[in-house]
Amino acid sequence: MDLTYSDSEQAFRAEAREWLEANVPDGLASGDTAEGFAQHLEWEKRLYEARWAVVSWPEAYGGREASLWEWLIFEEEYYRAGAPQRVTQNGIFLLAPTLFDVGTPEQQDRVLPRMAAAEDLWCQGWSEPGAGSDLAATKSRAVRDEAAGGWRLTGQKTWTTRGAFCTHMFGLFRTDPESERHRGLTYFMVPLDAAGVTVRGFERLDGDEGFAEVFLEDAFVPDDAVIGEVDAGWKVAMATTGSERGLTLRSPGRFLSAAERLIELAAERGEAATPLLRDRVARAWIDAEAYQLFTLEQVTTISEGGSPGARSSLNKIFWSELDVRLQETALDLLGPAAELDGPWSRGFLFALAGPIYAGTNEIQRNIVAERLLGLPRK
Amino acid sequence: MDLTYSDSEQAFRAEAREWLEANVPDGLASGDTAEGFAQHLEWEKRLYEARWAVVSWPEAYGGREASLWEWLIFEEEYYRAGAPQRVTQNGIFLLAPTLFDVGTPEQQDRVLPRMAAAEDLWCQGWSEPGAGSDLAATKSRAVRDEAAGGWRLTGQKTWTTRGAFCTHMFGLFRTDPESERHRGLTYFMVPLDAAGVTVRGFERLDGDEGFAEVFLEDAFVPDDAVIGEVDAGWKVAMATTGSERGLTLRSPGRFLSAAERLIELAAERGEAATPLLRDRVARAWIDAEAYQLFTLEQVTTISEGGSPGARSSLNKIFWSELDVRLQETALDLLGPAAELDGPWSRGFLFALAGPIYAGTNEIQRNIVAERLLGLPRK
Amino acid sequence: MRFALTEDQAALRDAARELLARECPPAVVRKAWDGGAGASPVAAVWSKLAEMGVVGAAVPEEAGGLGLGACDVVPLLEEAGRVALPLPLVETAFVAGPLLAAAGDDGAVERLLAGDLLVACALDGAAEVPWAGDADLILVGERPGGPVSQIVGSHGGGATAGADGIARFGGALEPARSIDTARRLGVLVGSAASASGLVGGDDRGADSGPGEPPAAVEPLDAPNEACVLAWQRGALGTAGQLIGLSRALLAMTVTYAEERRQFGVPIGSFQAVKHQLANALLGVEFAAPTVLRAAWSLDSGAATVDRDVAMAKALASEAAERVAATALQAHGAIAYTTEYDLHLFAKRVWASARTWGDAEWQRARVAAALGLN
Amino acid sequence: MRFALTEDQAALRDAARELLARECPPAVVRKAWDGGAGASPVAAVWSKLAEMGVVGAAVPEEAGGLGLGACDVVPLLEEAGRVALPLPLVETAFVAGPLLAAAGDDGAVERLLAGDLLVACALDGAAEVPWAGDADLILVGERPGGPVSQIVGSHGGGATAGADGIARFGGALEPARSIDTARRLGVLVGSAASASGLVGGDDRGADSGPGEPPAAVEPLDAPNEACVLAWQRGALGTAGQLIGLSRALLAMTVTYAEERRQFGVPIGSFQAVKHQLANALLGVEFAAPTVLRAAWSLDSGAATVDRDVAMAKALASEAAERVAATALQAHGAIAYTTEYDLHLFAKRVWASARTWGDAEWQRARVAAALGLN
Repeated sequence: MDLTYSDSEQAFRAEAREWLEANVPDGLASGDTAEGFAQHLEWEKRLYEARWAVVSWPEAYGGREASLWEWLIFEEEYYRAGAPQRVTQNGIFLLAPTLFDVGTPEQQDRVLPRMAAAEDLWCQGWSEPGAGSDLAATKSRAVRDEAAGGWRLTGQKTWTTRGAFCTHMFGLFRTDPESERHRGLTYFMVPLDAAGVTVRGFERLDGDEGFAEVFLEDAFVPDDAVIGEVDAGWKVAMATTGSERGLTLRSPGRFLSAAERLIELAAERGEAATPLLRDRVARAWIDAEAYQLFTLEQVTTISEGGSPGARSSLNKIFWSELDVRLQETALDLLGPAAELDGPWSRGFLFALAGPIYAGTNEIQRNIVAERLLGLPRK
Repeated sequence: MDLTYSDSEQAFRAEAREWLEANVPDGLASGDTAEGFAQHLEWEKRLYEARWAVVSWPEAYGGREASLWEWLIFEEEYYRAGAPQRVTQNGIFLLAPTLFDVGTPEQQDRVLPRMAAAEDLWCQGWSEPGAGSDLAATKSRAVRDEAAGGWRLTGQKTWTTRGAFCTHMFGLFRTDPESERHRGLTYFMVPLDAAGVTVRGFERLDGDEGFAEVFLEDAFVPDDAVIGEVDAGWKVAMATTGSERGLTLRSPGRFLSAAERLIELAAERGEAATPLLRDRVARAWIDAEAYQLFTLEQVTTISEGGSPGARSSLNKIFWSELDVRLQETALDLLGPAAELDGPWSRGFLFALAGPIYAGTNEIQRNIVAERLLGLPRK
Repeated sequence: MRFALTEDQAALRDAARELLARECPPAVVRKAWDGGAGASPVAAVWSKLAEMGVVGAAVPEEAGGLGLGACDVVPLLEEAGRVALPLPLVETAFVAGPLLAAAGDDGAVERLLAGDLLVACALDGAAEVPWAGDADLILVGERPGGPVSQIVGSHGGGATAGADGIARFGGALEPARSIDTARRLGVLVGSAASASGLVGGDDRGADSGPGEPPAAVEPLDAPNEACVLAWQRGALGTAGQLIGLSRALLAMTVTYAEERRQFGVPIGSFQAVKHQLANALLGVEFAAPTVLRAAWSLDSGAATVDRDVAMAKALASEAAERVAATALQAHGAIAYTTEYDLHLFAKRVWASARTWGDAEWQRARVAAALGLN
Repeated sequence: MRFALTEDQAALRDAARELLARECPPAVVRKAWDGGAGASPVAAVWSKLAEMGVVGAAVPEEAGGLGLGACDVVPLLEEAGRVALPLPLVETAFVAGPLLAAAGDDGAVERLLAGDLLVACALDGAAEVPWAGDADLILVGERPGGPVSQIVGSHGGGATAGADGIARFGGALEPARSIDTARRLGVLVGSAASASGLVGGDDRGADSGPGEPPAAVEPLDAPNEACVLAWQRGALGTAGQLIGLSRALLAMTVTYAEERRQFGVPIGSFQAVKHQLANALLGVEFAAPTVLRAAWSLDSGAATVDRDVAMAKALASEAAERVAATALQAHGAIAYTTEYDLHLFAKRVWASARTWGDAEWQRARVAAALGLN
């Protein structure tokens, strides 16, 4: 047991805080609009230049080889400083861990530096109209083009976050037409400017064009677009979800800073912050703390070579529902002003996606019950 | 729309209130102990003599032919007066409606007057060790004894409320040994002093001997112990659950009076009744009112010839969970004194049974989803 | 004792349901998101509601209305909720209609009956005024500290649309963006204060505090009692609308859960989905009777009307919020897009659950009535 | 940074778990329901805990104990919860041990270390004293109005059992029946008042109010700081126990849900059961780290210790109550009987969740620390 940070970790924190205080921009438009996305790209490039874009990556790719503890510290400072959303996050947090694990050195060298520098912008292509929670129902297919040395992709991906603004997509395609469910899928990287690819942006709940549909018709990608083995895409995609880098830890800093803002809101609301509302504010703050502590336990496990395994499902359920409760509390503090389109109502609408994406909380609860508690599948 | 009671209904209420005020006894021991049960029997006999035991029954059987509205009024007054629990209720509310519906006149004449007078005391024999929620898994069997003109019953019933103090039991037995699930069951009435019947009482959560196991070994009952058709017991048992008399309406009066007591408790607790607790008290009272109003709608439907059908599942879920919340609020008002064995802790333990018995709330929610909302079974 | 709509009430409700289903499908609601009440198919809906008598339903017969009570009108407002009607029907027909009649403002009543007057309300001291962008007349008031609501009135007069009437407030009313654009939200600038300086009803002669009412604001010549009733109708009508919204969201979700297949089966066959939807239904089914009872209490002048309305609004708000959350979760990503209709209903829920007193505030009124504070 | 038990801590915990599993199965807990701490197998459990050093774990080495900190001891208390140990281990080992040592009462400490002293606590001004029926010494105090808890002490002295020590309170302590009979509840009669007249620690010289302390009550010669820490250890230790109780209830329920079949399948395969149990686990898994962190804060003298303990007790209480309700519901009727073991654990939860500050009260302390009131 030691809940103190080392001198070097504290120095890391100080450096991050200082840089963020000096550099965090104000008043950017939402990164999920065309205008705001461009503004956010500038911010990403600044992060990259100062080597804050991918702190845990190797120095050669623009990182600092930060430990997981340092990554947590950076995230805490990042949210504390009110820094902008990371429009590059799907590449950095979803694709990169997979490349680090099973990508070839050539793929890593080709993809990661440009991802870190926000030159290539990655969106995910998991969901399809018929495959949401049930990812194994993927129908998009890839047909071998032996002559051209690659694959021809056909199908439709949807609910692709910021797809309309990105340059590349990663996702699963069915390479074995006879296969069913989890078998016969392959993990591909697809440039969105390839011939045969059409992207149509559409609105999310908050009115931003944050989603896209990606239509593929015989779009060609070369062999080096395949990550891992052909037909082994499911395993490739799943392997990193439970692993260290692919932990998809939602940074505790995000909720701690939201809870602090909530406390400020309660103070501003004076009398309107009734004892019941103040209790809910305290709950939100307590939950954010509990989430932080749970994460510290997980990071300890990982740092010592363990794996969080199915416990990451606890993580997902907790942060996503804590976020909804926190934002609801803010709306109730605001009362009739809650309906104003503003940071809190947007925060609420954004939070509502949490229990849905990255595996609905229903799926996560099944995992918790079956894999952590050991209840029977059938 | 008319939410007023007629003159005759008001007169009925006045008569009930007056009689109850003059007659309700004080300080009875729990009716689920041997001592208390005897005390409660005396009360039942007093109710019967004044014709308040079975107000909605025909006069010939000791009732007043009260309408459902009058029954509601009586129940409201009964709980308002703090009158004792009805140890006869399983006969009156579960068996009697079935007899009124499908019993022969001979059975009605034989069973109902003695039930009303608390001369025969009925317990239910639905559950078995392997058949709780899944009542259709009933294994207890009845074998035809042609010579003796009856049936020989063998098996085990359990979680039989007040079984140790009762004289008779009703329940389902498998008459067709080849049958499965809902088919081949028959509805029997069994005197507990029959040869081959052994009753063993055991403790409920509150420490009272409120449960019993009933072991049957070749116990003989004559043909007139069968209600309805042989092998049609499932239908017979289920028919009345959705019908008027078998509505198993939990009287709104019970929860309204509990909510009033809760308000008094909050007042007694002074400062310890924080704004959060007072809000929960208000919630409990509001929920009791909502339950009352929902019931009035249901009774209107029934009075006009309709059937509540699967809506009675909404009823069951709501009252049972409202009761738990109400009692929990009381315990939180009491704080460290909540653990004292007393009316509130007993009320809490009693309430915990609500979401379990008479069809668990999980089963009820399935019914609501499938039969009211129309969601697919599979 | 009979706790159910009369045949006449049910027939009127059914007629309204039919009209609204025909005239106001989601495509029309979307028009209001862009163009407000003036957008062509939206304006036509209002005309038809006026023709049918719905807009003047609560105006006394002697003033030219149908003279119907809350038990008649609340079911109609539920129907308005069911289609997410993008117009201030509660405010115009249920709050303002009888209030303007009580104030003897024949001109305004006449326009209202003709479908030429849209009314917005800010009766709780809040600066945010839903429907202000389309309103010809805005009622302003304070949220009561005690059990009796004060209504503060001002009418824009003239047949001109919102902006003109608003200018006569003295203060400025700036357009603001609601999460539900159809609500044409306005914000009284510098004026939660200035509005609350305008005390109407019987108190209008009293000292109106630091901010003198701007000249253009005309106090409403209605007795206090009428103002109290108007506030109650606003909360009750909104509760009714929330019930209708809830039923629409539930129906939409059940249909989707039957059709949408994942893992080889309809998602509605999963017990987790079933139980969430059962819980959502439970909330609505136990809120609905309290709404109808509050209508009865209002019509019969029951002593408990304030408590009954508070309870109804509290339960309806909570039920609707639960339904909205459940509906979204059961749909998954598809409902998280504005191309799908669900958001038209859910956003109305989120907005209106917190106006006319949110659940906690209304429960506190009930607690007060029970002697709990 | 390393947020996990050390190897030593885990080894000690495992040893305690093994001992308790062996010595204190449910059958032994049932003996305490009938005969209290003196019943033969129950008394033996205490002796073995004393021999192993658990009873004196938190007593400083110089006073003859193991001198362990909260990070070492709290995991042991979780283990005590896991078997529903029917003895006041939190009160004796964690609250009283270090406090008596701080007060320099060598005699009492010696008896405690030898396993000859059971301690009950009523530190929140409540008249109800859990474990009083078996206690040789009772610590009495007031619940703090401010952020710092005051501890008020009185020891019965002598090696005699409860009754003698209690007699010296002046007031009467009457046996009362708890829903958890093993807790040997006592009620101070006429004495929430008289007990709270006994102000100890540094304040013991102050005017003790209307009720003069009965002569036989000896104030405890411990510094204020030690009293504050004792209160914190009581709340934290109880939180730890609640975590252990929760884990036992969950394990029991999972086993049953795997074995019990209805409708031809194990009930644990129903999604409704799965999700309820997943929710129950979620509460425990997010409460447990806050308990361990509060132990660290206590050991390291962190400025936030009061807030951290409050948070831990609040979350542990709520988590345990949810687990208990879920466990009962998933079992159904069988767990509603006292023949089944579940009630031994559930009743301990219901009782102890509301002592040492219930969830709401503890959250209010957190709120105060956050400047929210």
